Amino acid sequence: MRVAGGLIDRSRTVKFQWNERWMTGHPGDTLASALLANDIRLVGRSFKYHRPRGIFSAGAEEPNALVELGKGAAREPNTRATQVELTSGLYATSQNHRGTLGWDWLALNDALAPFLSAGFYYKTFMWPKAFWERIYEPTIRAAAGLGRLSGAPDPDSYAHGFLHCDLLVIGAGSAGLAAALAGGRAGLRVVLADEDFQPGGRLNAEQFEVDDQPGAAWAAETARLLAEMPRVRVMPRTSVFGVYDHGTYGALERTIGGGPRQTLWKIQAKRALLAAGATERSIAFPQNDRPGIMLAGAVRTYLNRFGVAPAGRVAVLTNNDDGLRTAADLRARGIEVAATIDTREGGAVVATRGRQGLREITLASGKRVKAECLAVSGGWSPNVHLTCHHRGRPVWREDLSACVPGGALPPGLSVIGAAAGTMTLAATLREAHLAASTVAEALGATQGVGDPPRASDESAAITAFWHVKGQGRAWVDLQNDVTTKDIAQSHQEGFRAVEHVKRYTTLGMATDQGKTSNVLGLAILAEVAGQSIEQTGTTIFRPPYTPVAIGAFAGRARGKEFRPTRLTPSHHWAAENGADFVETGLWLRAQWFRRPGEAGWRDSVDREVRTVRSGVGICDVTTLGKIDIKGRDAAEFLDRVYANAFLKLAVGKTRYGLMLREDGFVYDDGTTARLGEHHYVMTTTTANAGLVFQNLEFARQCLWPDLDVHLVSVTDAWAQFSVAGPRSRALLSRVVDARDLSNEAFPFMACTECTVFGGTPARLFRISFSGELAYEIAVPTRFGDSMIRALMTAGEDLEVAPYGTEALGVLRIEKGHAAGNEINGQTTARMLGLGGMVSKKKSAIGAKLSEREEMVREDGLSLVGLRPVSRAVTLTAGAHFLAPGDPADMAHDQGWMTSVAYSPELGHSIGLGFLKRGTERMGETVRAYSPVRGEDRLVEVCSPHHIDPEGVRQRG
Amino acid sequence: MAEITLKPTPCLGGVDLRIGAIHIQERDDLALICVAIPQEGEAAVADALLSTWDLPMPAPQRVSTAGERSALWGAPDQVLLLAPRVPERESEVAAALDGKGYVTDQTHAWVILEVSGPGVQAAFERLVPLDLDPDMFPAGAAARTALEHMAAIALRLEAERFLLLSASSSARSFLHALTTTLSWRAELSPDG
Amino acid sequence: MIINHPLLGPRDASEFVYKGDVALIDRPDGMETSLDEMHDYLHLRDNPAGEHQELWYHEQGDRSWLVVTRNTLTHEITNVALARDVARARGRSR
Amino acid sequence: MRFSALKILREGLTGNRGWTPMWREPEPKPRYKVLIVGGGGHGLATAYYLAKEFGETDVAVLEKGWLGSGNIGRNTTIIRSNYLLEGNQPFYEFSLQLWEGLEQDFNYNAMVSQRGILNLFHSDPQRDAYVRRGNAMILSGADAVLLDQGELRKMCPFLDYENARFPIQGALWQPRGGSVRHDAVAWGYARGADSRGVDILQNCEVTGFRIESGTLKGVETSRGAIEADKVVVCAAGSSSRVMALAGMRLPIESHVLQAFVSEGLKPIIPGVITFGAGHFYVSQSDKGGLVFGGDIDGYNTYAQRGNLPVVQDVCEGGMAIMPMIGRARLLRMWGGVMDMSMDGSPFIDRTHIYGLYFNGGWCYGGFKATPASGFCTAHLLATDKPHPTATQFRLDRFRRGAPIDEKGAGAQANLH
Ligand SMILES: Cc1cc2nc3c(=O)[nH]c(=O)nc-3n(C[C@H](O)[C@H](O)[C@H](O)COP(=O)(O)OP(=O)(O)OC[C@H]3O[C@@H](n4cnc5c(N)ncnc54)[C@H](O)[C@@H]3O)c2cc1C
Ligand SMILES: NC(=O)c1ccc[n+]([C@@H]2O[C@H](COP(=O)([O-])OP(=O)(O)OC[C@H]3O[C@@H](n4cnc5c(N)ncnc54)[C@H](O)[C@@H]3O)[C@@H](O)[C@H]2O)c1
Ligand SMILES: Cc1cc2nc3c(=O)[nH]c(=O)nc-3n(C[C@H](O)[C@H](O)[C@H](O)COP(=O)(O)O)c2cc1C
Ligand SMILES: [Zn+2]
Repeated sequence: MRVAGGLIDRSRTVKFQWNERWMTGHPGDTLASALLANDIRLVGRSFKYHRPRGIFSAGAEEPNALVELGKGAAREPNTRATQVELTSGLYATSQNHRGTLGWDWLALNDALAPFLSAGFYYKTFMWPKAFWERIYEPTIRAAAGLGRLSGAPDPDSYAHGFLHCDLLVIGAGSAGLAAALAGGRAGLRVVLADEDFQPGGRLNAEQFEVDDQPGAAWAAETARLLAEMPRVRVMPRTSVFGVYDHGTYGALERTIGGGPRQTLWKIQAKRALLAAGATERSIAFPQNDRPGIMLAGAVRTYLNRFGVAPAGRVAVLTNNDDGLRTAADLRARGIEVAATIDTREGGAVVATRGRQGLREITLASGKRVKAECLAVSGGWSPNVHLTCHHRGRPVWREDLSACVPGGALPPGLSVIGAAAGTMTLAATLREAHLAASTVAEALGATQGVGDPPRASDESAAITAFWHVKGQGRAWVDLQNDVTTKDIAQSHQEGFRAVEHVKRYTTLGMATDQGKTSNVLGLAILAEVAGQSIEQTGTTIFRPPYTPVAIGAFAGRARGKEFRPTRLTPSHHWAAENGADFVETGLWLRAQWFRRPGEAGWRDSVDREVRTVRSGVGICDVTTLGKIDIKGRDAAEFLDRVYANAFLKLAVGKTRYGLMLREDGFVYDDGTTARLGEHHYVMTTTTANAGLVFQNLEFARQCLWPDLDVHLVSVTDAWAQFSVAGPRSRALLSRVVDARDLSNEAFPFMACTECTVFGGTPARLFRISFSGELAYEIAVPTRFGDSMIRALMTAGEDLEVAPYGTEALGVLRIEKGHAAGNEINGQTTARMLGLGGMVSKKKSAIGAKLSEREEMVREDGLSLVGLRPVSRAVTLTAGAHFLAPGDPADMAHDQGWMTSVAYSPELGHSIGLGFLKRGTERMGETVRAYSPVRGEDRLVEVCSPHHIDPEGVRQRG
Repeated sequence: MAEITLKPTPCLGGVDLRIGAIHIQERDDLALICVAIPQEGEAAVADALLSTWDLPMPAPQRVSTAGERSALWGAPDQVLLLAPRVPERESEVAAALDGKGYVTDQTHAWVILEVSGPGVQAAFERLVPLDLDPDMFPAGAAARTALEHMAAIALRLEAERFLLLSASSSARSFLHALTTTLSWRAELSPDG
Repeated sequence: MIINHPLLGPRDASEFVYKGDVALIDRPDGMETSLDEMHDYLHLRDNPAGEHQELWYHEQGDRSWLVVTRNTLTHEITNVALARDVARARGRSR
Repeated sequence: MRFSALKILREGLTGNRGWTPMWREPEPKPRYKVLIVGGGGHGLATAYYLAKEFGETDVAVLEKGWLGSGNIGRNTTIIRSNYLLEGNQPFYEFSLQLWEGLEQDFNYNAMVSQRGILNLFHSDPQRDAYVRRGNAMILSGADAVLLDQGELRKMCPFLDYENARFPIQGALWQPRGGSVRHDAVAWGYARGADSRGVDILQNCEVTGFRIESGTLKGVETSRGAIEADKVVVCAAGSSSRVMALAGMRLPIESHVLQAFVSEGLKPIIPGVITFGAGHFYVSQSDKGGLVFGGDIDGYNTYAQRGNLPVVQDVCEGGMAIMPMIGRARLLRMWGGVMDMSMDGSPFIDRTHIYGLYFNGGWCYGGFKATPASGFCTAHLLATDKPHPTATQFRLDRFRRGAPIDEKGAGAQANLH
């Protein structure tokens, strides 16, 4: 219910829906405060027992009030109502119940609780064996889980951002504000981030004064001052979720008013101050989980910040002075305090009543007290999380009954305020001011930092008190339903290490990561084990501090923008001319060009292949990696990185190069052309372009740093076309300016720089992948579109036609050229029949290790051609070879089919494959067995050069 | 075939658009020539640049400018020259260097966009990983980096005027990343 | 992770490609190298828990190979040098 | 103590007071026949099978922390036998068969859940490679099904078939693949070994080896020296560190692999799904969390934690194939230190030191191997011969030129 005061804007009303009911709140409310204002107490169900639950806290630590926010594709499960800023039209529903929130069938689990104790599932569901996947597990799964994903693509967008600063201040409570102020005054570049939409932290929740103003007013004023400083950036709604290496912090900003839904910032900070405050924890007592049982500090937050009282009658249970403030603040607002129970005076709560909302508590004395809310304070735990992200462990401080940051903190990070265990205000402000001044000094700032804000210290005395023994279950982890008994049982069963207890009981593994329960759990374990909390240790904190949407981590890299798309220079022309495109790495390439009347892709491909074999075809081969290699030692360099000899390649000549990895396996292949005395251009496969470049750089900088050789990637600089087929010379003669292309003047493997179409610079290579008379011609990229059009016009009477990657594949399979399917990183030169190319006269990369015994076995695999015994049959790749009559098992496996194609020239299906002792087995029949495709064919082993084995055509 | 001549097509069709207060323009008028410096040849190359065009060798991450020519630091043994595009630019540079450096025309490997207007630096926070604070990255600074999985060079001309370079083949994806960023900026801060 | 490039200053490690132990610079060149030497060079690693000198390639930058001295327990980086200089210092030349 | 529904019923009715420790906490004896260094999955499974299958119970497992604190306790729990190469496939198939009978075998419910694993393919060459692999699986007695896009759609309607940058064409499906409750595997093996007499010594770090003229005599530990006839090192990510104590350098680098879990969600993903054009794989735990991962960070480390670029890369992969997870929140991220070998495949072998054995090089795939690795290591220790399914996991295979390189990435550890 609403009471007076608070930081909400009562002049305006915000309408929202809760479980299909319209309600109202005010700007400045959270969903949780608005629900409490509307007297909603039951908001959710627990994970395991489906116990009725209410709002427990007022922040990131909330274990109970998880809701589904929004509808349709925008539905966001597991959202903490305590952190949702109330906006007009907000739609929220409760989750994790079968039936209604009030009547949840799965609450049956609660009745079965004695049989569902820690780890029960490890001990049963084993019989009968087949029932696990079919019955037990589906049942368990359906009951487990919390909220529901929509199943539809997330409709929103997410950004990544990059910030750089001198000082990152995490948390804008009293500590963070004071630190940012000092840092800002010193002239540092400061980022101040707080996950709340309202700066101020606990100052907004308390009745403290700073600099003689109400704390909340001071906070608002300070935030405004900071926002006006040009080098300070105040980031509300921004949670710093992780500390990564070398001063990198991950932060998530919820944007409002347009732009991406959230921005994931990578903040690079020279120094950081963690001012994350502390989180209150509960006390374990019987039935301590009912709606209405809340953290005492949260009750103050609702009262002082939101002007909401959780109930008309509130009892307070505390082990420290801070809890007593709740009683005082309640009284000040005229709320009845039904009882103030101080464990330091022997007080305790031993039982509670009220299934869907607290009605009554029983005190240790046996006295029953009517109350709809019980405010509990078991003490405060500093928010040390981020200090542990480099796997440091906090240390126990007996005087505070809390863990404080300890050990080696992430370099550059210091801690101030309640997060550091400084639990009182004046001390916090001084500490924060000093810390920021120290940073300023260390970073060489010269401007003055001013004086620290003034305040007085409140009392914060505490005497540890963890749990009330008694009848009934006492909850430690509210969300995962871990009780004190579970912890004891875990210990009893041998799970004694704190990390074992966590994993066996699931303590602290829920969406709140045990923010309110971990320390309590530790204390109880210590008690059971009869050891100190220090000896017990803590579990490790991991990022993120609060859960972060997966979409935010992905940013905009999704859908078609998952990775950049590279287009070939002839892309637009191809699209206009019926091309279907295929992804090859990041490139989109024309796969084939449909023509009217062609029934399917095979028609188009067959036609394109025939065009190349009988006329002239053009294919955009820009995607092949191209590297300009220059320098006095370029030849020597090439000779070391290629397995075959390169020293003697003449200017104007091109050579096929075989590149091995240092381990002797084939890495890549391509041609390298010598265009000038000190100038070569190397081509690589499309897939390996980047890797080869990197390896060449390694060789040049690290292996032979004094060779004069220079590499420039020119893949994107040249639009390159293969012009292939018997009529290619005729076509190119019309294209290339003033150059004799006759076989004598420009023979197979010749290359030159030239011009085309009256002056456009070009590179011309006479190389052939198709086995036909063929050339590759390159022009500067921006001329590529014009070039393809010009080539088509120039070759119109020659019936020139474009061909795509599929025809390219057919052509090379017909010729027995290895490509990606064969050169997959597991292939030796020997397997490809290229063993002879590996020069024994030099120690080129890979040469030595290519000689290892298992790689030169006589009975190894070798590349062969295959054709179906029954020619009408279609071959498919991936089939394994077996000798006819052998059993189909691994022991009799003889190789596999790497590539297949339909050869229009031969009129049947052909293949390439690796076969044991393949070269010796020409003419033999083997089985091509492909059970996943349901195929079993007889194939005949033949030369991989299905067409023109002597290579006459390409030289003609 | 004398009747056919080839015409260059700008990578992004000469894109020229405004998003909010920010202006994006394809700079298809620039040439980019890479000069590799031979072993022990740095002084000679520096000499040639200075004597021919008055261009000092740029320091790492910096650009030196003389008239309409600029030199960008590319790598320990590489300088990139940026100048108005004319067909003979590569041979001009080669002639000036006269064998003292290895010259490769990289004009066509890159697309160049000029992005300017109030709030550019702020908008780039959601795109460019570099620290663009004017103290760190003043006018005349240039750096290579990657953004949205694409290689890029960012060059600052003025406080709120940048050149962004990226691979010509993925120019469309690059533009998409840029325009999305700028529209977010426009939504979040309509006045720049 | 941030690598303080000796020429370019601090850069995010995501701009780099990692190769491994700096010992990969010490390739046993030459015809007389034995199979065993080559095998050990390529395959065996100290893989220390502590200080590690390693090769990183600034792919999205100036394409320099760097030698980074980094602690494999804490990730602390204590030195970054151009690999070319390191290679020369280790006696490599042409 | 035998576990059953009946036992739970009885205990539930009597206040759960009768449960006893799953394992003893014994003091180290001065001498054992066999010492196993590393109380992870492989060490514990080795102990279990040594005792159960080979009758050897004079065994201790030495674990430097708490049992299961290594990679067994932090992996993404995928089991499968969808390997390609003959050095691997029969071994992983053997392992899968052991998984299938495991719970009944050790009377502990490790929740072996064979809900299938899907490897998506996005191009024709990739499909061909999967066909080859699927056939290899069938040839070694495993199951494999090639799904086209239509069949896949029925199983996973939520994948992005329309707008994906790399179109989802289909999948290679292994119906018998799935996931297992990882911690329970360690606990189940530990309990099974302990009850047969094996000593499990936690907080017992091996700090040195006693080797005399090429023969192993025992180990030094943080709890004193222990003698033994045979010692096998199953230290996963710490392999190099431990073997260095015996003067050995390994073809292994230690790298971090990160993993992630989302907040709990109602069931939405069947089985395991693996992206074929990026780094992302996912399954849903019994509790409802999406458990997912991707590539290693790629630099040598022993730090059990990684950095943001890989987190982003993995989530990008997730969004690329299933954009419905955009609003699911990542709850926790962690890392484990991987023993990345030079070909991506493991070792189960003797060393040149008599009595010293090595099990390692499991990379990011050793969880599924746990039962077979334990069995085969036990076999090797007990018989001094490799188990028939593990004959190629030899330390000298690089010298011989016989790497088992599934990816074809060559001798660079972080590429596997
Ligand atoms: C994030 C992640 C995801 C993974 N996902 C999968 C997956 O989906 N499927 C799959 O098959 N595999 C997966 N793996 C790999 C798998 O977890 C490991 O390969 C496997 O667990 C390694 O074997 P282990 O269980 O014996 O190792 P560990 O559990 O690491 O055991 C080694 C033990 O040795 C101990 N030790 C080390 N040094 C010493 C010493 N000096 N003295 C005593 N003890 C010592 C360690 O403390 C540790 O407990 C994943 C790994 C990670 C990290
Ligand atoms: N008596 C006690 O036991 C006790 C306990 C806690 C706080 N306090 C009071 O609070 C004062 C301390 O103030 P303080 O500034 O240290 O804490 P605070 O709680 O006032 O402020 C912490 C702020 O950090 C934010 N935050 C936490 N983690 C964050 C993250 N990862 N990313 C972004 N923002 C994050 C929170 O939203 C909050 O606004 C004390 O001096 C005392 O007056 C007292
Ligand atoms: C399959 C699997 C599921 C997990 N599910 C959860 C979970 O639901 N909640 C949680 O907090 N942690 C979960 N974790 C992570 C563990 O809490 C822990 O981070 C991980 O085992 C690594 O250990 P460490 O963080 O202690 O180093 C899960 C881990 C695995 C391997
Ligand atoms: Zn990204």
